[in-house]
Amino acid sequence: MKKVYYPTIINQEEIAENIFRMELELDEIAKVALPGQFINLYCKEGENLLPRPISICEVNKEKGIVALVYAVVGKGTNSFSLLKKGETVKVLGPLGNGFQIDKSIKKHILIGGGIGVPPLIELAKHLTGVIYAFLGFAESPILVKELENYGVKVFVATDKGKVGFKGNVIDLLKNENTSGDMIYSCGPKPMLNAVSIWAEEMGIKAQVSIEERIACGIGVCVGCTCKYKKKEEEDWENKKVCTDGPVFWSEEVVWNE
Amino acid sequence: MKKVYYPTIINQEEIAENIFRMELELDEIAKVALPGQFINLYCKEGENLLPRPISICEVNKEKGIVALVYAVVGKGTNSFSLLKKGETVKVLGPLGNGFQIDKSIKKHILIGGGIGVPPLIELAKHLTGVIYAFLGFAESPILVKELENYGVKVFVATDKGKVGFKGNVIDLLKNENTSGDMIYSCGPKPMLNAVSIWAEEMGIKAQVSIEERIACGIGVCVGCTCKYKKKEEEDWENKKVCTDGPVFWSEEVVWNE
Amino acid sequence: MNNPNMKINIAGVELKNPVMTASGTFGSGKEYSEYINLNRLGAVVVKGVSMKPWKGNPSPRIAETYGGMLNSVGLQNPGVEVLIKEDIPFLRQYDTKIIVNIAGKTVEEYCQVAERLGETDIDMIELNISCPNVKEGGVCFGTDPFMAEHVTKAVKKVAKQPLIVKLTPNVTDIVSIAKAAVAGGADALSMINTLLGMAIDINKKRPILANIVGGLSGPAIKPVAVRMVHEVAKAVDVPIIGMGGIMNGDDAIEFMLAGATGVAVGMTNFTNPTATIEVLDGIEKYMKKHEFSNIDEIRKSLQY
Amino acid sequence: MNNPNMKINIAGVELKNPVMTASGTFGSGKEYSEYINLNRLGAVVVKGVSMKPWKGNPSPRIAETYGGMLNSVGLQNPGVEVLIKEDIPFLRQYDTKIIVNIAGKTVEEYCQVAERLGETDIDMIELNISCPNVKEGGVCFGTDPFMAEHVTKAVKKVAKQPLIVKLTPNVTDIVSIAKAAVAGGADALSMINTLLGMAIDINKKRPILANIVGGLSGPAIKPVAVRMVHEVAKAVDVPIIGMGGIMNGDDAIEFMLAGATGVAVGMTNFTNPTATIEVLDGIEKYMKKHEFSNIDEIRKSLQY
Ligand SMILES: Cc1cc2nc3c(=O)[nH]c(=O)nc-3n(C[C@H](O)[C@H](O)[C@H](O)COP(=O)(O)OP(=O)(O)OC[C@H]3O[C@@H](n4cnc5c(N)ncnc54)[C@H](O)[C@@H]3O)c2cc1C
Ligand SMILES: Cc1cc2nc3c(=O)[nH]c(=O)nc-3n(C[C@H](O)[C@H](O)[C@H](O)COP(=O)(O)OP(=O)(O)OC[C@H]3O[C@@H](n4cnc5c(N)ncnc54)[C@H](O)[C@@H]3O)c2cc1C
Ligand SMILES: Cc1cc2nc3c(=O)[nH]c(=O)nc-3n(C[C@H](O)[C@H](O)[C@H](O)COP(=O)(O)O)c2cc1C
Ligand SMILES: Cc1cc2nc3c(=O)[nH]c(=O)nc-3n(C[C@H](O)[C@H](O)[C@H](O)COP(=O)(O)O)c2cc1C
Ligand code: FES
Ligand code: FES
Repeated sequence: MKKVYYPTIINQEEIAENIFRMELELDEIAKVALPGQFINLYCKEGENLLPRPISICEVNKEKGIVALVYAVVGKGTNSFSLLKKGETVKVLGPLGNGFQIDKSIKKHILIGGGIGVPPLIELAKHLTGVIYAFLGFAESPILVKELENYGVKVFVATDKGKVGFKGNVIDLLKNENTSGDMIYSCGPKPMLNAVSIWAEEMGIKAQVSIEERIACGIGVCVGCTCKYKKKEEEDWENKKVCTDGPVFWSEEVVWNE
Repeated sequence: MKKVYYPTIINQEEIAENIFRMELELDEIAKVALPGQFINLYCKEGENLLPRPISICEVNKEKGIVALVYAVVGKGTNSFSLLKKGETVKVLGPLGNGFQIDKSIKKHILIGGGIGVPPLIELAKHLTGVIYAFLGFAESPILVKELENYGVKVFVATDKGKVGFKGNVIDLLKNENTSGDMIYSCGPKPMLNAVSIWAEEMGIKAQVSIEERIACGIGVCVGCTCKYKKKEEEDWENKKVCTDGPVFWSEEVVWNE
Repeated sequence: MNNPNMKINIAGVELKNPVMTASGTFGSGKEYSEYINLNRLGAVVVKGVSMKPWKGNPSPRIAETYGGMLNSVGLQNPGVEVLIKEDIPFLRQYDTKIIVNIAGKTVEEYCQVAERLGETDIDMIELNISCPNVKEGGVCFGTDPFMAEHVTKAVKKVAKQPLIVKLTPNVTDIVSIAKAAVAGGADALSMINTLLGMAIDINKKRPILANIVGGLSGPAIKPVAVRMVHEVAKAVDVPIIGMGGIMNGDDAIEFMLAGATGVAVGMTNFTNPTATIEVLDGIEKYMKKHEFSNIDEIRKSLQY
Repeated sequence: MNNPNMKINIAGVELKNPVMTASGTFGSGKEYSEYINLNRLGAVVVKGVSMKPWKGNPSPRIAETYGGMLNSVGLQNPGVEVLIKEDIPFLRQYDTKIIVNIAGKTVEEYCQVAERLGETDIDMIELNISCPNVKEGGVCFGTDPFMAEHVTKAVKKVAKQPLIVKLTPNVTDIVSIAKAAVAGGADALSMINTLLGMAIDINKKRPILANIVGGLSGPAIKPVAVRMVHEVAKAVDVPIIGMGGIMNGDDAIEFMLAGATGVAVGMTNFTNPTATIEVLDGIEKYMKKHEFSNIDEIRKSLQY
């Protein structure tokens, strides 16, 4: 039987302004998690009952550790940031389908926007061949070193060019004359949409990890839908971000929302 | 201006099964609190928004400490019991009117039932003359030593007679042929009603501290009413437990509810 | 003390205990069967189903609120044929009753679904009258006694299984709607559906839900639900299935004391996948503590 | 950036800012004047007052619920004469508007209170139509468009001050009641009053409130309140004072985006005596951050 976990926080650290890295003692999930999967993190009971979906940033199978990296953007993430080492949290997972990994692919392009970067770390560990990462941030980059540690060649863009390239990640991709065999992308929807357009232009297949508001996280409530093209039809159907995704093929997503 | 306090818990201890003593660093309240007054203790925001009224058990003016003794009976008191030394709580107070203290009175009878005993401690410190205390409990007495430390002669009754007299506190009073000049009483309403009847029989004036559900605690919401006899009329009026009480003259309370 | 008798009877159907799932919050049970033993449930109430597939509303469909949530799923469902082909056979593997919640935009559509289900072995039908009546300008069937009675009567006529009518709380007088449903032939009532609510993202200055408004569920609404169950239980003779913010056994007991025969767990499934089992265990514990040997006694024991 | 203009205008009365107190949750201001500076409030809305003193309901009158509370105070008040003698002179010491909430069991009684208040210098009257109409078998005035219009019209006729009508949310169609109140002459609307609810003590097996049912307030009801304000704001032209679970500036902004001109803080006063000031400061902070120079712009800026 699957179950809810109450892991202990073994580390919590503010790695950049309002961005935290939390390590959980969570052997069961560390053992089986795939890159691109997420967990439901719950607030203490009270005002905020719904789970916060957070991507698995990295796992350590041997030590049984799951690392998350999250931005404080609202009440839930703020409450997580106040938790201290030794306290426990309520977790459901691993949830969703991760990135598809094809061993025959040799040149990988990771594209991350802001707080979409975390799942790319675990992904990089699973890929073989050459890996490029193009990361876009508003101001301060995160997790660059971590990616480089896994042999990834990282390019950074920031809105005002304070660090790296000045502009967005698509401009950066074009600027670098990037090419490759598969795109893996995570970030805000407008960025994913732009990635999707660029990928089509370039004729590269792209996987995009999409965010939507979650209630159950296990495919029950039909709350987290994303419009998906039906094969060989003009029509579309609803896919569930939590169980059909969060990773989808960019060419099959209906972007014009 | 009055304000809400966020004192630090400097001690928290389970003094009997499900009964806790909490000490708060609360100079402002310690300085001014009178015996019989209470404070509003708030839960962490979330499910339980209303305050829990808790009597001031004892204050240490010099050290600026307020001590509370409370029973875990529901969600709020349970959440308080989980708080640890060093954590803070939200407090409003001191609230209500305490016991009336008349220096000319020489023989005092304190009557406490269960978790009604705590306010009698601070009261005992303020009384001069001979003080008797008659305390009734379901099973295990609390705060007996504390009262004795202030020179109170304590008599205990328990329902099954495991400790002290077997029976209720009224039986105990009668059994001891108690007499005196003023009664100060705190406990469940049926006990207070019985005290009121006994006091009338004995011709002793009695002050009773009455419990009612509290929303504001400062006399605004009119939620905590207690029926009170109108002087020289057959009619009654509503008094507020939080600001007119919690201590009332037993002869003026309308008991038949 | 012996284990208390927790069996309940709704319109001739015996449930092993009063704990059910609220429609739309349990899918058709497959996902939660990985977390709990479905055999322990009194009944599984399947998500709302219509004749043809419905696409529902655009995303976002979920908004969190204080002690609750809004949803604007809009009754997305793959249609009754998929339910019959995939979900019913799955649930039939378990020793629990199957109640199918049905949706429609016209009286005819409701009837078609009920008729089609009559050819199956499901145990009961739950008629969700919170849907908009397209022929009456989109007014919700369940907000008007006349329409409520009319649709109940029409479905009752064609239904092979006992009929539960599920009431919406967004009405001035829930008793009049309850009586209308009973007059129309309802064998039982379930209540409450969600309260109509709205939430706004003040930074984006937009409603959070693409549909603007949605249905409020969760513990925030429990006092309204308990009040309505209490009012209706005094006014009608059919059994009531109570729901709205049930998180644990104590909450369920509150509904039973208010007059409910059965109870259903909704939103709490999302926050706690094993909630139904905890509710069941909690009810049993309460019965033992308060020396109830029979679950029906609870319903009759409220004092004033 | 300059300080934003927070002045609002309701029926010709200018308030220095949109923050008010919800009737019945602030007494007549005396108690809270020890915690906050009343001069900072847009208006103080005084507790409901009737012609003669009312004793209200028996205790217990308060029950806590998840993210909210029930009250069954039953409009206990010492009558309009005491209000005029004690409370108004007290409030007049402050530079804030005085709005008096009035209660009645008959149309005549409402009118008497309004007439009597006409002899005073209070700034506005708020007509609480959630009271039961004793002549109509106790049906709440505010649940029927006809009665709502009738009582509004009658009070408007005798009122010397602008008239706010306060709506109850316990209705199927809040817009129809709002329109009826406006047709009856309401200069403004305030909403929402409490939702009818109930809570049961499962150990004592009794309703917690002596009155059995009570009014639900607090953050739990905010989504219902926001939805209703939004619906009504689209349908009527008079200003709306929004309330229901406001705890901070963000909540207040949500009501304004939904269409409210003013906002009122209710139950939160109990849990946080300085809540009104925090709401005010929160609104100002939001305006600066989002570059609103004028409070009225907020109300017009919801996008879909
Ligand atoms: C599959 C998936 C993976 C994610 N991984 C990460 C990650 O690794 N790191 C990270 O910082 N963030 C991640 N997010 C976004 C994260 O879930 C939200 O930032 C978070 O839920 C905000 O919660 P809050 O209480 O702080 O904000 P609030 O605005 O107070 O939340 C209110 C409600 O809205 C929901 N919500 C708000 N923003 C989002 C959002 N962007 N996506 C989904 N739900 C939202 C919340 O879950 C909650 O129910 C992920 C989202 C998804 C769907
Ligand atoms: C003036 C006064 C002084 C008190 N002093 C003490 C004391 O010194 N020690 C102590 O242990 N208890 C005292 N009580 C009782 C104490 O307030 C309740 O036991 C407590 O509020 C229960 O909260 P809960 O969340 O644990 O229970 P729950 O039942 O979960 O509370 C639900 C709601 O009911 C209210 N409530 C429940 N029981 C009572 C009650 N008996 N009186 C008032 N409100 C209640 C709670 O405040 C809360 O709003 C006092 C009560 C009053 C009125
Ligand atoms: C996501 C979601 C979907 C729902 N779908 C349905 C449905 O299809 N049919 C129905 O009658 N009720 C539906 N409901 C209402 C629930 O069955 C239940 O009546 C309501 O949520 C109150 O219970 P709760 O507070 O325990 O969730 C839905 C509720 C939620 C939260
Ligand atoms: C204890 C209490 C007393 C109230 N008394 C009145 C009243 O006299 N007149 C009135 O119109 N509304 C009254 N209300 C309703 C509030 O003014 C307000 O409309 C409602 O509580 C919703 O706001 P809130 O959620 O911020 O409390 C009362 C509410 C409470 C909690
Ligand atoms: S969150 Fe419930 S189906 Fe995806
Ligand atoms: S608790 Fe509000 S008046 Fe006493």
